[in-house]
Amino acid sequence: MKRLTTVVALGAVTALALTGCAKKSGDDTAASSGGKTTVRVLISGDTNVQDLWDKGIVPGFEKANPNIAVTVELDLHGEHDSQNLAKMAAAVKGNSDSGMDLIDGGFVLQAAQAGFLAPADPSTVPGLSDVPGDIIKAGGGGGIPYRGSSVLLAYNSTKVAKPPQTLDTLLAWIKANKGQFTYNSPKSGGSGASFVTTVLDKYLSPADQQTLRTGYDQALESTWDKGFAELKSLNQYVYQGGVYPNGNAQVLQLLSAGSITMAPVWSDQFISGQKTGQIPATIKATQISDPSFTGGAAYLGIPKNSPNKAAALKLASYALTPAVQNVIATTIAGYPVIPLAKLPAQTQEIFKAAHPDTLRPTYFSQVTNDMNKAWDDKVPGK
Amino acid sequence: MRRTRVAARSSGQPRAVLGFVMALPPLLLIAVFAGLPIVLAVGYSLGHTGGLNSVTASYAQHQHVATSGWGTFAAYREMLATGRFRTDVAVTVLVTLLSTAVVLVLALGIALNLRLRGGRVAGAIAALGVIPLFIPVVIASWAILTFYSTDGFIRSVFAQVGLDAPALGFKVVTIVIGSVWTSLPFAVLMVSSGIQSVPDAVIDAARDSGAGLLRTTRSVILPMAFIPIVIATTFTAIGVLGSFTVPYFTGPNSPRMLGVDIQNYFAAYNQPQQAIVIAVTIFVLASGIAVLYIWANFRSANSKDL
Amino acid sequence: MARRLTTNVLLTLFLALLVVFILGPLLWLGIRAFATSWTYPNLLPDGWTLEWWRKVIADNQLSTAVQNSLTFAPLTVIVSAVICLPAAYAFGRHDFAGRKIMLVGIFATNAFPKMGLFVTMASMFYALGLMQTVLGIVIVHVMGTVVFMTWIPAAAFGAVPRSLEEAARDAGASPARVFFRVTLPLALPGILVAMVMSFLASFDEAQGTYLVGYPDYLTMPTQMYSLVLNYPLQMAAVFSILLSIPSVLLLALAHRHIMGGQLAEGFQLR
Amino acid sequence: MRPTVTHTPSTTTPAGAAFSPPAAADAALVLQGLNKELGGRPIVTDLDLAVARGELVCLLGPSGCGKTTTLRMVAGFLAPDRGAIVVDGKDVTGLPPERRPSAMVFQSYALWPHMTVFKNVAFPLRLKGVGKAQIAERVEAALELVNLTHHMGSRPGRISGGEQQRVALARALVQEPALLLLDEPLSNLDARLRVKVREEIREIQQRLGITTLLVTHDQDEALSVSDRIAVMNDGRIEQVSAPTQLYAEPETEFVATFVGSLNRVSGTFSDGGFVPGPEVTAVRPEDISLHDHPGSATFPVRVDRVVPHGSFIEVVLSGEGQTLRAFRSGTVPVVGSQVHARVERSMAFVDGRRVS
Repeated sequence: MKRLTTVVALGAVTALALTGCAKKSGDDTAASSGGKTTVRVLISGDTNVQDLWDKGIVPGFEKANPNIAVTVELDLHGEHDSQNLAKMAAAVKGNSDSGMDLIDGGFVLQAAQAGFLAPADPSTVPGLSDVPGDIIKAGGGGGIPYRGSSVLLAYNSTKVAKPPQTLDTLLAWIKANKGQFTYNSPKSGGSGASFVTTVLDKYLSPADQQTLRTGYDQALESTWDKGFAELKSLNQYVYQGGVYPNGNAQVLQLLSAGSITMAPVWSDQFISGQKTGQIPATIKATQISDPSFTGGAAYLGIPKNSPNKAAALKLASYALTPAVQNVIATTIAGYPVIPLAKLPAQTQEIFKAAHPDTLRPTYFSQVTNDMNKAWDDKVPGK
Repeated sequence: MRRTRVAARSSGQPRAVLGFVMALPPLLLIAVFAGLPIVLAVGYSLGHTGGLNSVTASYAQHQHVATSGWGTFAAYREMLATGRFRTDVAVTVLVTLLSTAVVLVLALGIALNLRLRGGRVAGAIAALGVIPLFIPVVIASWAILTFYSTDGFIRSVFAQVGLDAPALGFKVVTIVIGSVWTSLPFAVLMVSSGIQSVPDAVIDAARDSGAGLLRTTRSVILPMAFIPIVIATTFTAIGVLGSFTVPYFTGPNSPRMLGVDIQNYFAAYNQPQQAIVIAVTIFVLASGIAVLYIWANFRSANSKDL
Repeated sequence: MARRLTTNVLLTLFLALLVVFILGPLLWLGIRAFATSWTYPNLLPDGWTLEWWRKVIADNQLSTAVQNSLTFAPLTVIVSAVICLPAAYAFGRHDFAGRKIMLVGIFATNAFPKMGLFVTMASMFYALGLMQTVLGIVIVHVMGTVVFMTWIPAAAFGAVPRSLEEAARDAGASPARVFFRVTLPLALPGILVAMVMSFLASFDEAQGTYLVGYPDYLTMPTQMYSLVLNYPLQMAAVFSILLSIPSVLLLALAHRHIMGGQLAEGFQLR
Repeated sequence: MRPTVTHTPSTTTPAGAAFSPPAAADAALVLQGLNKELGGRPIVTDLDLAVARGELVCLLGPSGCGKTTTLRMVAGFLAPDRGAIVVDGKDVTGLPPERRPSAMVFQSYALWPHMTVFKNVAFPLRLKGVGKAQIAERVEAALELVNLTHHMGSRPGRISGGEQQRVALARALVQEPALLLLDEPLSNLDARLRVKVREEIREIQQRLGITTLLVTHDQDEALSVSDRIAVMNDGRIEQVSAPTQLYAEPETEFVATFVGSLNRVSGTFSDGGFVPGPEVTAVRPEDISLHDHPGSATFPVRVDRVVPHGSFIEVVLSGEGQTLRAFRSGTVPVVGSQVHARVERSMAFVDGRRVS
């Protein structure tokens, strides 16, 4: 019996000791220091956005608000969006803490649609008063637009001297240069989604396009058929006879490595990639027309029942200040969502042709979900 | 040995109750944290959106709600009517069959070599087959993808001699390669243990009776190691059937395995109900395979003379 | 003689292919951990460096993940052992109504893809206050180990000859003493294998950990998903090597027992 | 790999064998200069043996003496390092077991658990491509020979050990082998069954006139069934003789000790007294007679213990500084009493070899 007690006691002690070893990722920073509020930011996207938060937004915010600490976690490509959305849904329904105070990208619009987010308007987020109303409206009531970006056509200038200038010439180029073009599957990243949307829009009336951008109309989705047929016909001309990588980054890697010659890429990723040297200078980017690639705002969302809602709202509003908007513009080449006039002249110069107002927005979130599925069903491997 | 073991199991009334009570904790854990969610999920797939399911129901798209007391098969009908889903089921079954067959052939080869030839080399081969057990699946998938991809080892080697080998990244065959790689250890352990436990004497007796190695293997070794082989087969098949990581990393966008489809229906399409329909499909297929496992075990239990 | 030679040549060929098949991908990735860059179709990298190791070690988030994984895996093994070993003993030593059905039932729930259960699991974990707690993560991990921790030790307990226990009782040992001095040591190899398998299962768990642990507790596999897709391949290689160290140690420790058929025994229903 | 083999097997047997070995032409089995090392240790050394047609020869020896290794070389499971195995004048040394004309009965019976008794026995015939009807006929005949026709449809696991043993025998006999090999066939049976089955084996062997090599460590078994016994020690054959001869005239101290009981003393009995000396004197317990009164060549001993064995009594004696055992029948001596013993017959060994 003594032995039994010893074994049990030993096990218990070890277990307890180990429990203590588990390390909360916030432990290092502020969570342990008393009296502070911590805002937990979840990014569902790519690493350049994490850099933006870590270097461009958080230090300034913490300095201005010494009582608030910010921790940032990245969920790459929204890999765990389903877990996080499930968690947020359960937390909101059960009125408990979801572990997220501010979400950047990913499932924000889905959550807004379901009514899980704290309502966002100029009264709760003062910074929003500077943002165009349409963009706020597309946020579904809870989404806070804080930066814009567009998709560009990147190409290898050593192989292509004169890139296509319109969608039609691009499609012709793809067919003429077998295996030299690809785009990521739309669900895995916005650049591929933008290419798909743009091809679909080619066959849609402007009014129908507008409907799909501002709300959910399932009946109208049948008008995509021609566009999907076009995309399907591209399969044999795409990289390796129809390989669509997962994620924006993989497309950029293929382009940088010289495996392909042309691809749609996010403007912000492209510009920051060239800055760090990951994308060689021989890769250049341009915008096409008729129609142009889509772009749009990235949204922030704050769960309805976040225990740190006030601080999170403050942080969201801070992201809309001219100073931060300028940081966004300069570090990740994101488009400002506030009037350019409020930004330094140098930045105004860069973005004068590319303000969110001038961008073609993407589809409404639920429509995008359906488009992702329809693409999966109708394009690859067919 | 086996008979005495079974006989040694006590079945007196008070001890039986004690045994039952001791067996309960893991069962309760599973019933609460896996059994209950499964029941709820199946209920949701049948259109029951109340209770705990209301959380999901609040944001799901294209949801079918039950109209009658027991529910509706509308979600299942919708999925079965989708060509893409049918293709994916077919591909999943195909990958499962292929991977299981290759795994079994490799495991049998390794085990028979160990049994019939023996020695250090055979032991080393068997140990080699177990190594993947200790490599996390994420790493394995990634390593395999880079090994077979456009700029991977295989193509590099062929390029040395001026040949252009096919790139195997993001193909269905890559999923099979990855599944074989990750499933091999369990099968090797099961099959070689089963074949090792065939006594020398019965093999010698077969040889002495005039059977060559092939015939000995077919008529004596394989039948005697039947149950471990069935177990290796069923567990490999069930594992591949529901796998996510390997096909997610190494497979193509289309056709896709069902495990990846679940994730897509959840996250990319926002159709959790349809995602659960896929999960139930996997579960039903797996149950079919599990029946084989249970049949083999009970068959052996009934003819207690192995 | 010629036939034997053919057999040997075929066997050597098979062995060589198997070595390439199993170890090739690991080496191909492993070498990258020391590579500056690698140009296709060269068989060796362009240059060698330890830069990536420094980067991984300096990355605070990654080291936290390593620490968490190394904490949760043994913790899971201990908790799982406490919950499951008595049951394993019962399955191995007692006969009771529904014994086999219970054994199969333990496995049956594993065949349902966990990805389909996140929503209901999240609701339940919130309702029980388990979200973002160590206990919650341990529960998720233990769930994945129950099959190993009951089936394998059950077979091991079942294989301990009754007569040895009876001899010890006869010699005046108390039941507890008999268990600890006779039954447990004899069943230990099986329990050890179960523990190794549980450790590996816990070490590999990613999806459920993320659901319950995010954002407070992240483990190596949860980080690995983003790592392999996002950081330079070389860093993923470094991380892979680091991740494999505990496994290789386990391999060395338990290799004999695992190859010895303990695992196989456990998977036969008796 | 193996040396060239002459087809005239050696007729030399260990020194002084009283039973003349079969002429080469008669020999159904000839083992010639067999050598085998396992793990760097010599297991069988320079072994020669010839077995006549229809003869049953026993390989007898303690465990580890190399008898099973020898048998396995004959069956083809082990290849000798040197030497040749010739069956019916044909060198089979290089053949795998499945192509040798021998059939073996294994110590553990080695029945295939997934086949019925019938299928077990039929298996060798099926491999030879014998027709279905003939298989049924021959299997039935073989099972009849071992009295097991009623268990034809049973699985081996369902029948008793003795019955399993007989199935194994039937499986060997059905092949009508040129040579029957029995590897400790009775060691897994209880004492009573052992006696019964060994008689059955001997009876069948003689009826079929089948050449047989039997391996055992049990001297009773060897003595009761063999035509000749080859006693092995340390990888060598010490003596090959008929059972009675082996018992009565052991050529080496090892054979004398291993077969039957023995009193062994260092010295000699002469004129009723004991004289210590370098040579070993061996006396069978039945060769010591006990008398109430002193007589010629008797010496006084004390009765220390009496062990009844049923048909005879073992008496433990001490005297002349030695402990001796004597077998006798009839009256039981009183423990503690003084009696007089006489050595009726003794053997002398120097360096393990018989000198008188």
